[in-house]
Amino acid sequence: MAVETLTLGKALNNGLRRALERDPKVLLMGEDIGKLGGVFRITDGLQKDFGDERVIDTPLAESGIVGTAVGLAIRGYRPVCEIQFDGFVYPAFDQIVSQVAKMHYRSRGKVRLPIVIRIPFGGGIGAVEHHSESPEAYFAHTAGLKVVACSNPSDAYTMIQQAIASDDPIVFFEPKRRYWEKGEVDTEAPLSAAHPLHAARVLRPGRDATVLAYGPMVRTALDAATAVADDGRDLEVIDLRTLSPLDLEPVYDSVRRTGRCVIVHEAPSSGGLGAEVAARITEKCFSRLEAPVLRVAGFNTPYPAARMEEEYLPDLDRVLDAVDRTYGW
Amino acid sequence: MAVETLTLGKALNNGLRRALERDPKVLLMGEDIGKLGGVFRITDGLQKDFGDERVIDTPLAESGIVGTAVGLAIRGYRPVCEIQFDGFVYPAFDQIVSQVAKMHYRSRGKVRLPIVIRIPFGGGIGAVEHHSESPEAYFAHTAGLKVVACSNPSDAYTMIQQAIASDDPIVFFEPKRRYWEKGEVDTEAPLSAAHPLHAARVLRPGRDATVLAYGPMVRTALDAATAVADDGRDLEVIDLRTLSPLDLEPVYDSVRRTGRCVIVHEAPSSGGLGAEVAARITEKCFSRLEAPVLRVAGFNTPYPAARMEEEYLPDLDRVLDAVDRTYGW
Amino acid sequence: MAKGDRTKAGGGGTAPPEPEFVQLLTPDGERVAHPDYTVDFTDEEYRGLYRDLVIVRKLDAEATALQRQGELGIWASLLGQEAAQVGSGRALREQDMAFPTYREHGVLYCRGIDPIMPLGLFRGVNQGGWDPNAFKFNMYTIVIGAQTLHATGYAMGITKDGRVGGGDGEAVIAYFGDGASSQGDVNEAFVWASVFNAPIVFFCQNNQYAISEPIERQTRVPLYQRAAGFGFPGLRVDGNDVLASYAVTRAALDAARQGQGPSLIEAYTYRMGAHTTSDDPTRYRIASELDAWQAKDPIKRVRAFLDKQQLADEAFFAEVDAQAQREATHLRERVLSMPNPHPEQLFDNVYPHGSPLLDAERAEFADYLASFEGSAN
Amino acid sequence: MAKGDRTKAGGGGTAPPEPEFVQLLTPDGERVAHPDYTVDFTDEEYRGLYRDLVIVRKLDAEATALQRQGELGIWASLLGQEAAQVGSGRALREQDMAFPTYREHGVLYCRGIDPIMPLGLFRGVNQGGWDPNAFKFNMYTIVIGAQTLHATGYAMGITKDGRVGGGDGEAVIAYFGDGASSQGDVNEAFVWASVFNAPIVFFCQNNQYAISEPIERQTRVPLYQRAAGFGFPGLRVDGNDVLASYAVTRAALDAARQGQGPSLIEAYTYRMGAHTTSDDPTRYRIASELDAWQAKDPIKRVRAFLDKQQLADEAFFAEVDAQAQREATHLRERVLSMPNPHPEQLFDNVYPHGSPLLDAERAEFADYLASFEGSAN
Ligand SMILES: Cc1ncc(C[n+]2csc(CCOP(=O)(O)OP(=O)(O)O)c2C)c(N)n1
Ligand SMILES: Cc1ncc(C[n+]2csc(CCOP(=O)(O)OP(=O)(O)O)c2C)c(N)n1
Ligand SMILES: [Mg+2]
Ligand SMILES: [Mg+2]
Repeated sequence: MAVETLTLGKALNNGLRRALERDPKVLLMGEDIGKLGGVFRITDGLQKDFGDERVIDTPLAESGIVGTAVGLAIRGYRPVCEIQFDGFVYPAFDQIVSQVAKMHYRSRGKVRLPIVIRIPFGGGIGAVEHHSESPEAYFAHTAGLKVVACSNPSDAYTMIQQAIASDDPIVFFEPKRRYWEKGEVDTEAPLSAAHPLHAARVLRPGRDATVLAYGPMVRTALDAATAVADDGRDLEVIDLRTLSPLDLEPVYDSVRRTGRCVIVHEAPSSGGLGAEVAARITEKCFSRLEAPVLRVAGFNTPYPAARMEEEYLPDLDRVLDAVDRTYGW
Repeated sequence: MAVETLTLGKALNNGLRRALERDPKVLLMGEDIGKLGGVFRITDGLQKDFGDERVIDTPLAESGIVGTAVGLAIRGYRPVCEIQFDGFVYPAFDQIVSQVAKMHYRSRGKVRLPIVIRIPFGGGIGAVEHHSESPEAYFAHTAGLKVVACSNPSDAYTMIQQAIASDDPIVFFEPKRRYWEKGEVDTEAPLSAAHPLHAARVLRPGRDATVLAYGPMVRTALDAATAVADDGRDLEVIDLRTLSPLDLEPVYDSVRRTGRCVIVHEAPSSGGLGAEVAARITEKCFSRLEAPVLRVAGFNTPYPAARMEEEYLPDLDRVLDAVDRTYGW
Repeated sequence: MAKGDRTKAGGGGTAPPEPEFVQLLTPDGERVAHPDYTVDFTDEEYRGLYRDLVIVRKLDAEATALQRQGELGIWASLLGQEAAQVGSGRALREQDMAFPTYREHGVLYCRGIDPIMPLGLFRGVNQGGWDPNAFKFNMYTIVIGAQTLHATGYAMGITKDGRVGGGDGEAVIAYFGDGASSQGDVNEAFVWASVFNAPIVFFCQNNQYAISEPIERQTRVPLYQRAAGFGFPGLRVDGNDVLASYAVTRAALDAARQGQGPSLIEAYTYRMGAHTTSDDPTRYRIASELDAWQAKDPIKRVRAFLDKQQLADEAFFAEVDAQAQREATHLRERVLSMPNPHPEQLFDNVYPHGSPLLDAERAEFADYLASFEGSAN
Repeated sequence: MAKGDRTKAGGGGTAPPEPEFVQLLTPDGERVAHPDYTVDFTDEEYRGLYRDLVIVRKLDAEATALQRQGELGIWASLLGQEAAQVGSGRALREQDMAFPTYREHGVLYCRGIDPIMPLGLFRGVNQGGWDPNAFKFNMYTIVIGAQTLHATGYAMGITKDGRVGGGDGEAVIAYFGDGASSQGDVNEAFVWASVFNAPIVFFCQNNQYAISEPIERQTRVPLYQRAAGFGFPGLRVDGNDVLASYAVTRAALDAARQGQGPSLIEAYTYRMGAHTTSDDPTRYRIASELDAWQAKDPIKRVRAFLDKQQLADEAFFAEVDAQAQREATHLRERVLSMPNPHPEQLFDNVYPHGSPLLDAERAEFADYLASFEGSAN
């Protein structure tokens, strides 16, 4: 065991370093990831150590980044693309949805595209427009992609390595406002022993109600559980981790016990991931539900100006309010 | 009353013609919409009659089509963009999601973009890849856009005119495999008297279970209702028509009566519109539900080769199977 | 306040003059010289090119017929573009990689690939589904322009692998159409190829149309000129001249493999038929235009050349026709016997590592299908 | 088999020579002649340009200071680019329309717009939110390149409105950066502008960097050359020379308004500061580079020119500084007093025609907020 205390950002940096060390076919590509180390410094020092043939500052065009990654993958490379901010993934949407997602299917398994598309996502950092989006539902609705979100340094470190090692094309969401939060990371635990990439995880067992979250909202959900623990309400908190495919067995187990469920995300509720999770839970746990699965989410507006984001974003109070409401049904 | 029997395609053509006549600011833009009249002939004859300054064959690039439409709208025009096939809207995704959807919001109401983006969607025509997609959930999840789907000639005729007359930016889905189906259209009924654009419609009242559909699946749902009527099962069929914002009051009314609900669409189930509709119904009608809302949808695979599409697409049997299952809960 | 005199900026708006192109064989079958390009084929090789041209046209006609008979869902004919495809296709060296659109049946044939390979896509029994690396020929790409970025990325990989420099280096050819030149992706591919000095040849078949839209809807200057502004050379070739198409492509590929970076070739040609079998070109173009291009037919001129040079006799031409007919018949038979996929196959190969949700969906579907067995339904 | 000789295709890979540009005022403040461009300003106008330059730099510095003090969320400084912005901004005629990025504070100022206007965006109290048509100045656009298509569409609308031709015609200027030149959207804008002969000037401020990436990551030839391949003229101007920037922009806009179609101006300049206040340029560029550009400072040379030509005295310079200080202070005061939005405003203006779902959401939210009233929470 070599347990270090790392920020989530640094954990990702270490994970990327490990991946670059492990496999010479791994490449990092993106805007400003070289000397600058990325606007969030997630690739800090990597170009210096692995060279600009492996850590590549690309021209400024996201479709180009992902489109050339497809070609590099066909050639046998394992590109890891950084999208600078969530709101800038859309120019690459066509390449992701029509090419990255479909290539394995249309080639009847003959072409694998082990591409990881890293996207810092979500709000809470006081940014200007287009820098606080939560586009995960678009990708989770796209068959052929896998989608994951990490929520803490330890997961960040292992999940990024697992994603790069996987032959599935993966959209990898990073909770940007948690980049600076610290946690313990065992940097020597073998990857093979890690919690599987596409598996949810119960972070806090509880008896009374189930709270589901992923990415930045996991901390919020845990805080909510702590806040009500003293009042004698015992919340179970599950980090979904894999958004596509969903891993809901642990969720069903939980909801069958608690009968109450709240799902939290920053993306607008309509058509968000919470809808899918709620629909599935309702189908599988219908007779056990004491109340409908409630969603705490961003409102159905564009992401607002920074000085309104505190109200826009789900917080501890809104989570607790929803939990309360599941009791009043 | 001037009731004509028209195909859905011709009804759209007439509707577009009316819109061009009514307002000189209306422009049609797209690939091959001029002399060819569009690959589905929806714009047949319109360039001839309104000139190539109003019915514009554009260069081959969807981002360019939508992006220049934004500028034309700022200048005071009302562009109607044709995307040739569903699978080719993705290059325009950034312009749609980051510009078209957000401009009114970020300008605090000072910029209106009365843009209609027409998309022939769905499968069932034996096409090659990228020509049978159902991307509506991507747009319905995008705050700032409105999304509608027509299902029959009469609606097609009025809804396209309502959409063009509206100052909201609207993604307008056309069920391509129904283009050739005929129905009665009252071409002289005043638009102001028409069913509102953003309102669902009960197409067939029934007592036993509620079936929801939109676009191409409406016919399938109606066929299912007819098929079981003889067996004494009385299905209520509702055409959602507006996918964002959803108009679910008539649905809640229905489900509160029937206690059973099935929603049908071609798009993959995961993160599809059915998830949102199911989640909302469950929240509003929880105590009245005899069974969870069930979804009949495309499978969570890329759209398959044509010779498997019959199995991929929801059909009458799969709808009835789901209705049956709501009885067995 | 002030006056600005302006001679360099502004201007434009005037129609471009009919541009020059590289030509080595006139429509009448005259061999002409070009200062920069030549070919030096053996008699056998000249006859081989003729054979290629005739066969790819014949196979194409067969596919069109199969579509008309309902055996294919759609077909994108190469009629008129045989020389551009055979010329460029034969110019590829074995180690080179091609990224086609949906129309490069002639290139595919010249790569030595069985022409049945792409027909599953057009019949609707699969979506292509071959291994690009096994054939050094990527799957057909339908989304306009997308493959040019893939090709560029692949070419960047060649450089990373140290496989440029010297005559045995590798190079890539990316096919696209005149319409595609307007897509953002194609222009981004130009940026990347230039910045990374990628060993790639962008081969644009300007067949004058993007479905119904004439080239004037995409550009007001010749397309090959696009390259210079991205920092690499471009040239125009007579795309109906198989010799010139060969010569310029070979030279460009060799330059690329030797580390000289990307280039753009605009093959000036004409789509003699419909865009696809779903299209009706009579709605948007006049017969006389077609007639004018008939006179520049890519096969006729090679036959005239072989005749004049006495490189082939009637027996040869008859033998080629017979071979083409045989291959077409063979193709037809195999198309007709292509098995339909089993419905459950629709769940195959969504993910390399699978998905438990999808496995469950497949199992449910199998149960559902089984529930009909024995029933009249 | 055959040999292909190749002189035109291929090549490339060599670094471009330092390109020529249009210059009318040297870094030392010498007025130089150019065969195609000149300006003919009154003394008052020359002083006016100096005043603009000083004020926009001062306001910019004030905004940077405001950000450092936590009063703005972020700031994108124009430091170093004053001449390109004031020159092009003053070249606009009243009827012209500008589409900026997020950095065109100087252009905005020259349009006569109150510099407070964009500060709500940077403070985070709104997202811009002005009426582009009222100010003939579009909202700032952050998504790189997107506005070039909007500008082109707007310019197409000018043509449709019959507002080209003659001196009172309208024209559009679209601003973008060197990095943006790689985006598909920008190249598609070039295609559209060319095909529709739109009255637009593409004004690229090549400030040598896209955040940390030097221009070599975007192109290996000068950016102005991009235009020719799309069928319209391009030229490079000394972007640190306000006179030349004015002259070439005025000429290009006038050509556009008269129906001569689009053109591209590359203003060769330098971002003297950080990309934004969030950036740390010491990670990716060396001090000596900055020093070299300091010598080409856009303001110093105008001051030297005014001095040499005795167009202004110390009193004038002091008065300008005082005005700049006053405007900066005034700006600061108003930034500090910008009201925060009410939380419920986040539901405003999602749709012109509203949405019942959103109304319900807003009402629920209001109830929710009300539920805290009086509570300690
Ligand atoms: C992104 C995208 N938009 C639209 C289409 C529909 N489409 C298919 S082929 C075609 C025209 C292509 O023209 P060109 O690039 O000249 O190639 P050609 O077919 O003439 O060989 C169009 C518009 C598509 N396949 N992809
Ligand atoms: C589509 C998109 N991708 C990435 C970004 C992040 N970003 C903001 S500014 C910038 C660099 C822009 O460089 P350039 O075009 O040269 O303009 P400059 O900032 O130098 O004025 C980047 C990458 C963005 N805003 N939009
Ligand atoms: Mg073409
Ligand atoms: Mg720049």
